[in-house]
Amino acid sequence: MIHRLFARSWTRTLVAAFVALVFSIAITSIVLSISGFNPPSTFQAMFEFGKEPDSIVNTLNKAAGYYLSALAVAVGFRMNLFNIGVDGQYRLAAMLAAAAGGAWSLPPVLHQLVIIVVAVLVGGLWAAVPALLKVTRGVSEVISTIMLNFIATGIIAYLLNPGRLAVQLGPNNIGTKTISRSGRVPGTPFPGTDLKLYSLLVIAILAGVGFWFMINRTRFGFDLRATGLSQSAAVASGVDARRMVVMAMVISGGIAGLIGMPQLLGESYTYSLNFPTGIGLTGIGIALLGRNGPVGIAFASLLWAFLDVSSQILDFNDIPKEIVAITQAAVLLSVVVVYEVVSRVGQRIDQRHVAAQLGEVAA
Amino acid sequence: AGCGGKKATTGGGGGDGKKTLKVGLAYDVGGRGDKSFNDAAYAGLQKVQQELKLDVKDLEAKEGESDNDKIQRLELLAKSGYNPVVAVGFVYATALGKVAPKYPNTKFAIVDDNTIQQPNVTDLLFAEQEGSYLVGAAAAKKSQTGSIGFVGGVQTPLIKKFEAGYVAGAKKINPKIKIQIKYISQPPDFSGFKDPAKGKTIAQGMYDQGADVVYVAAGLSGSGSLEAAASAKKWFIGVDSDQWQTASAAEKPYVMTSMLKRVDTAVFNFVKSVGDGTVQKGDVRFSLKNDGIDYATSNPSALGDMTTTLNDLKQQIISGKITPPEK
Amino acid sequence: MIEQEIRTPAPRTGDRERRRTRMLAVGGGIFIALILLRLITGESDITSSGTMGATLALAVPIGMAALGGMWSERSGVVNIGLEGMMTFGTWGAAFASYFSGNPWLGLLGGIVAGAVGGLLHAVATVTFGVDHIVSGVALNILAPGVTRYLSDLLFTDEKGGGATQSPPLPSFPTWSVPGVGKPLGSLEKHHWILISDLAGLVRGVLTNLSPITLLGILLVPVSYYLLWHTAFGLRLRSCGENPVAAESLGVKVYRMKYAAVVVSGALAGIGGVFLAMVASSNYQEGQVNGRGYIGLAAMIFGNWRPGMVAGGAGLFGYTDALQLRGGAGAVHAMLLLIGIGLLALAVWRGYRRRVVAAAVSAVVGAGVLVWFFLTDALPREIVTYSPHITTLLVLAFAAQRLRMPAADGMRYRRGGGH
Amino acid sequence: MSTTEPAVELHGITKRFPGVVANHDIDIEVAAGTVHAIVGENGAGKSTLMKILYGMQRPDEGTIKVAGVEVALHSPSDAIARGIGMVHQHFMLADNLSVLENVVLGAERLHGIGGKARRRIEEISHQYGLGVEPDRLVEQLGVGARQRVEILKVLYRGAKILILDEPTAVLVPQEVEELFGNLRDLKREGLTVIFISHKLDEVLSVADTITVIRRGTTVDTVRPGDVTARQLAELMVGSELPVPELRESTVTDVPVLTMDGVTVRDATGRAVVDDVSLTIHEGEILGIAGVEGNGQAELVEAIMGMLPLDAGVVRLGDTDLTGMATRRRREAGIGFIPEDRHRHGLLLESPLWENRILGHQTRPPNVKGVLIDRQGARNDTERIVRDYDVRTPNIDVTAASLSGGNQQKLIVGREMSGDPKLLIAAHPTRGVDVGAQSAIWDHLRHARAEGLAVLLISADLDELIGMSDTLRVILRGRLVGEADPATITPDQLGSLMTGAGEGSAA
Ligand SMILES: Nc1ncnc2c1ncn2[C@@H]1O[C@H](COP(=O)(O)OP(=O)(O)OP(=O)(O)O)[C@@H](O)[C@H]1O
Ligand SMILES: Nc1ncnc2c1ncn2[C@@H]1O[C@H](COP(=O)(O)OP(=O)(O)OP(=O)(O)O)[C@@H](O)[C@H]1O
Ligand SMILES: [Mg+2]
Ligand SMILES: [Mg+2]
Repeated sequence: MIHRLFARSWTRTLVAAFVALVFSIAITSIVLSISGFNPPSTFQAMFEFGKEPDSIVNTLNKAAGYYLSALAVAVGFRMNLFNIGVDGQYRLAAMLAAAAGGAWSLPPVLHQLVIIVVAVLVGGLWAAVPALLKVTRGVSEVISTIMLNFIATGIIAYLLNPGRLAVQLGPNNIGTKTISRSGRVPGTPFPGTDLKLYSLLVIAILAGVGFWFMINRTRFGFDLRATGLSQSAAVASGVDARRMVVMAMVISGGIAGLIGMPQLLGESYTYSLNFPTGIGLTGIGIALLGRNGPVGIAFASLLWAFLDVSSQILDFNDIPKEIVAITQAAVLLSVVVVYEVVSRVGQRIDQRHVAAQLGEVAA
Repeated sequence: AGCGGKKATTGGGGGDGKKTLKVGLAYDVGGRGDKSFNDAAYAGLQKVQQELKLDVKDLEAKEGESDNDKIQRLELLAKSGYNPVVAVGFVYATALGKVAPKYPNTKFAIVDDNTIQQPNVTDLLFAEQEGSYLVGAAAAKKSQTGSIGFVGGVQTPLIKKFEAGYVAGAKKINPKIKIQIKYISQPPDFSGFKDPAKGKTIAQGMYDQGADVVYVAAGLSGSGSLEAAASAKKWFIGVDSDQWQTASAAEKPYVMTSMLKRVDTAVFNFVKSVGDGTVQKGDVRFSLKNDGIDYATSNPSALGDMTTTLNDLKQQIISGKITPPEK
Repeated sequence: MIEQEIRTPAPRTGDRERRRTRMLAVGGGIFIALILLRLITGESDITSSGTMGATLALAVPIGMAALGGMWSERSGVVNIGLEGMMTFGTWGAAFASYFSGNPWLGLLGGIVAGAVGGLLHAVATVTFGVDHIVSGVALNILAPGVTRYLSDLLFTDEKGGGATQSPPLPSFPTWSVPGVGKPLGSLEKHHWILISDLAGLVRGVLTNLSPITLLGILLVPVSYYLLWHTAFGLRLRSCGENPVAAESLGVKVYRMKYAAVVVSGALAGIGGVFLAMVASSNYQEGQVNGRGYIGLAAMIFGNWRPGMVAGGAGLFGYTDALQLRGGAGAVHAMLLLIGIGLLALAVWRGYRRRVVAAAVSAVVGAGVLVWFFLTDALPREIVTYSPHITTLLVLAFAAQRLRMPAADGMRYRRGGGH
Repeated sequence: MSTTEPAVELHGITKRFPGVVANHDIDIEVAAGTVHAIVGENGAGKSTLMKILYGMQRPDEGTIKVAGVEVALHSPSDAIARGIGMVHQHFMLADNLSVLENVVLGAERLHGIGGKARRRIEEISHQYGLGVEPDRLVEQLGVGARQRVEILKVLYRGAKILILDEPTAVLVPQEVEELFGNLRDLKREGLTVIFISHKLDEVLSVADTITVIRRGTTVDTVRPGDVTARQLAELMVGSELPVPELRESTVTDVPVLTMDGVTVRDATGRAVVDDVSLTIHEGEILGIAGVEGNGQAELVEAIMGMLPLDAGVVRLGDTDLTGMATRRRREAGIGFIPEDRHRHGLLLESPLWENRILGHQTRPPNVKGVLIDRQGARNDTERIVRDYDVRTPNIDVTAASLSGGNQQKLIVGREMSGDPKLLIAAHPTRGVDVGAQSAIWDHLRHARAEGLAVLLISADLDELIGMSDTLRVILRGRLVGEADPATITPDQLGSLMTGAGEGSAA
């Protein structure tokens, strides 16, 4: 019975996620009570606020960016490549795509397409730098992507200057030329609020499906997973490790390029000093929380976004909203701990099951 | 566009409005404690609380957040009956543009921006270049080495305005003066406003290379620069609020002056005007003319007889004879 | 942590003597190159005592993180959570020193707070077998949350404090080696070749030292001694090389890993103390600002060995000092050095018959030189990140002879060997 | 310690692993000052038992007495404290540490980690003729030297009871002789040796007493004089042993694999494969004999395209493989049974049917175009499981849950399904039980009859001699000799392998 329940990896994930959630709520409650706040009413306030239409829209919109970011990270993780550079990749991509979209006026559809393609290309190319450094010079991608995040900031700052790619947007704000109406993607209305859902949420969904399909159904995905599961076995099976590193990084960077698109085409229409930052780093945590799978990441990014959004009410109630960061870290850590335990138990059950079926228990 | 508030005590008559006034304020990244304009805004809010005896609520921003987060924050305040609501920083422009029309009875103010054209939005703008011009002149006058410095926190248009005014003021006094200019970080990396270690290193470098006065427009990083000044026994010029007041006893002698950007005054006056019913929509400019911008004279021994020159320049700016550049 | 898939047969490890002379030679060579550069370009800040002092100040926190990373990884635990541990360190230093009024208790507080971060990492990775990177990332999320939460509770009501910062903290006394400052200072002013440069170096390193700087410097040889010349160190390193073998010889692998990771956290904590109390005068949210990650880079750069790790931190600190102090001019001057260096590398590679590598170096080197001669200064925006660019370039062009501990990042279960 | 007490007594030891009872009610008495051999086939539970005695694993049931005193061993330290030392089946050495460091690790209290320890090591090394240099890095040592370091480690701790778990598996006969010399010395010094092996002639020559373990339990304890190797083997297996042999020759003169002047260098420029030329024909099995670490692994990787050639040409039939990627080579018709199935042959955490795809990611029935053909792969996995007798409940279990022998059969089945022209079989029956062993030999013979060319690498000299049409000897990367499998004995081959008689020996 139990082995049947544990046979499927998603049941294991589910059990792990549930236990972890309970655990992190417990931790959060303890911290709250120690500091003199009432946990149930705090959670209730967050929940009440979180289920208002405004918050739902904001949560979904935010989750789209988180989701893409985590997917980008997960592509690398699936083959033990650690792309910390998603942050720089998406910012550079969004900036150049915004500049291109603002500079060129094109007919609708083509305009949007061009912007997105530019973003994907820039993200991919910027990610190719650490990939090439790794395969030709053996530079650890952990270091190179950290450094390239900083360097990307420098490049963006250089280009984002009036006279280069930027225009003055207000007395104190600069940004790329605003993308004209033909390049925008109007938001989708949501009942009960003026906030609009980014229509490009669909990109995130497509990317998720594409990711799933690529990983599970294509030869390339098989090679990628094989490399992640056992580098040595993959190489012996004919996988070209260098090529895989480059491909995976470029794909990861390409997806990273998409991160800014829902926001850019659906809301801000310009890359200004006010463009959201840091999504690439959040994506690492979310990818890990979602166990690098498209479905897990979806739940993880929704949870993360929900916590982010609903934490606003805490500030309003004079509770430090950083309690949410504690919850997030606790979820992340406990999910992995619990999953570790669950899968070890699962593996043991599997082995016992195999032995039992073969009648070899008395070895 | 429903007003949606549950306990919306929006507006009300002008006369007895005072009693129902609850003041909301949303900070820019950095929030309370940045020793810069968020703190100044907070000071204004405290004054509101003490002198006008009003309820206040201040909410913090998160680094890297999106416009939707800001929209929600402003709405949260407006919806819960806070009126007026002050948004600190131009980063709120887009968000305010969406929220203000939904709450026509709520008075909003935004600091450092004037792109939102709404009847219920007041733009609190500052002529930082004017004050910077004056402290630039002061620096050039004070300098014996003919070399001074400018440390910016993050290279944004706002901070470049400080730089431009400072440079122009210094050149006015001494056209051949050497000015070292350095920013700590580049946008969108705003860590330059809170990296005292780097603020210190940069200022030290400037002093080492001959500068004897350094103007630091770098938020919290300035505290590091001030330390460098004190240990090099050279001059330091603060920004936004009077940094002589907050400096430690050992550092006070080296704070020559500060360029004052009275966000506190602006916030206080705005709230007061809402209470009085005299609120003004559109641009409210704070400059030398209306004491919204000034330079500090809390260290008179450092300024010495310089004040005459400075006051003279100040008059020329007020009268329009001199127009310090913005970039 | 990530298996090296590009097959390069293991390098032969030279003996200690050779390594030491090589390090000295490289150090000396770089110093002479810098002097030449100063002469050619006239940028006197290149070897000034101020630059050297700033280098030290910038390198110490990075170096502490890097040293911490080295301790942890030598025991086989990858520590990407250094950033978070440093953050704990800054806060711990502020908390303890502010409420006690004693800077030394601040040091203790930072060490303890960092060590607690390390302990968390150890519990997750060693006891629960969580992937090291996951745990590190979680710590990096946790730390800013916890510190801000605590600051909100503890610092907001204090004068000058708030959710994002502590009130001003008591400071450490600073020391100078007596009788060094003045004479060297005057020597330095003459800009005499070598003499003034050496004077700058020595004066920068010996004057206005905070005890934390001294402690940081001291911890490099101490780490070396502990890890390479004591039984404890041998046991610790054996856990990073082959924990199964270590266990089979009665080494308490879990205990050693715990010790290493906690020490790692404590070291990162010292880096935090330095940031909060020496480099500035209060705790500040976001003060660590990526230094933990850069420390990690310095550690890899330093090949997991203390001398080289310190060198990596020093290189980063130096370029950062140069760009912060000298700005565009001094960094522009560095282009000359980089260009010439690359050309030299090209010649050497050509001599070793590695044609492609030689060509790449030559082309890049020539490009850099052209850039140098065609411009007067570099864009400010780019100059800000010259330490990062330098790190990347050095890693890309220096020969790759890095060797991480063999079992680094491996999940190890007690009794897991077969 | 009275000499009449047995050095070690194990009573009723039972140890269960999930799904497996590794030891079941084991009873053994080891007399002091003797060499006591424990034999049993792969997976019989020998190593588990020894790990229990060494404190690395806790028994579920049973008692352990050392020198007549009942003990509870919680960790190796406890065992070490009681004078027990163990040389493990797989080397327990840290490559990046020096010999000295490896030896003193955990026993620093004895003589520190410096000069005193070095002198002590040199002393022991001299006393037992081990020839160990304390300051070398372990990674620079060959297998024989590593083995001696392992023994030195145990002696350094002053162990009175020595456990050697399959110490001879990686040694050539001459090295085995040396080792036995060492063991006799040890015995003379009053030490007790527990010696595990399944090379029965060795056991008979060195042991005073032999205990046979089968399927986790003790079946008999005998004296070497009372049994023959054959009887011992049948005790061990419970049935007759398979014999590796080929019948009539099927060798044709159609060359399949041709290597010409192949040289591979490591980063330091040393030639690890040095000017190797050989040809394998259709229907021919060419065996490569050599002490481990003499370039066999690199030779294989060179053929597979996993290592770049420094010089030379590799051809498959008329196709020039030089410079071709591994995948293309596999597609051209090379099958590969790797030496280390866990590292190079399987995705342990993946189900069997995904393991079927590994190495054949570009060929039907596993793929359609760029997509994975799950159904095709599954069906073909079912076929392999059936044809190759892979014992598994279904094809959705992970490869890790199969026993080693079954994992190996899956690999053999998979590599045969690609219709290879050339099969590289590196230690195809290492760590595999007798049933699986004979099945794998059968498959090789069968494929050979159908024209397959095989490159066979093995440390098991009987297998090598019995299964090869042609034998070549590799030493320090060079092919140094050729032998006729029909006439050569393992001893002669062994001396060729150590370079004792360079040149051809007929
Ligand atoms: N740690 C473990 N967890 C689960 N099963 C194990 C473990 N160690 C050994 N086994 C199983 O216990 C059985 C006995 O293994 P053991 O290693 O003792 O055999 P052995 O006699 O030493 O074989 P060999 O000759 O291959 O060394 C095998 O079936 C093996 O799969
Ligand atoms: N540490 C371990 N944890 C879990 N399972 C193990 C462990 N060690 C061995 N096993 C199990 O033992 C089996 C094979 O392991 P191993 O490589 O040791 O071969 P073996 O036990 O000697 O078997 P064989 O002799 O048949 O190859 C696998 O099924 C594996 O699941
Ligand atoms: Mg085994
Ligand atoms: Mg065994």
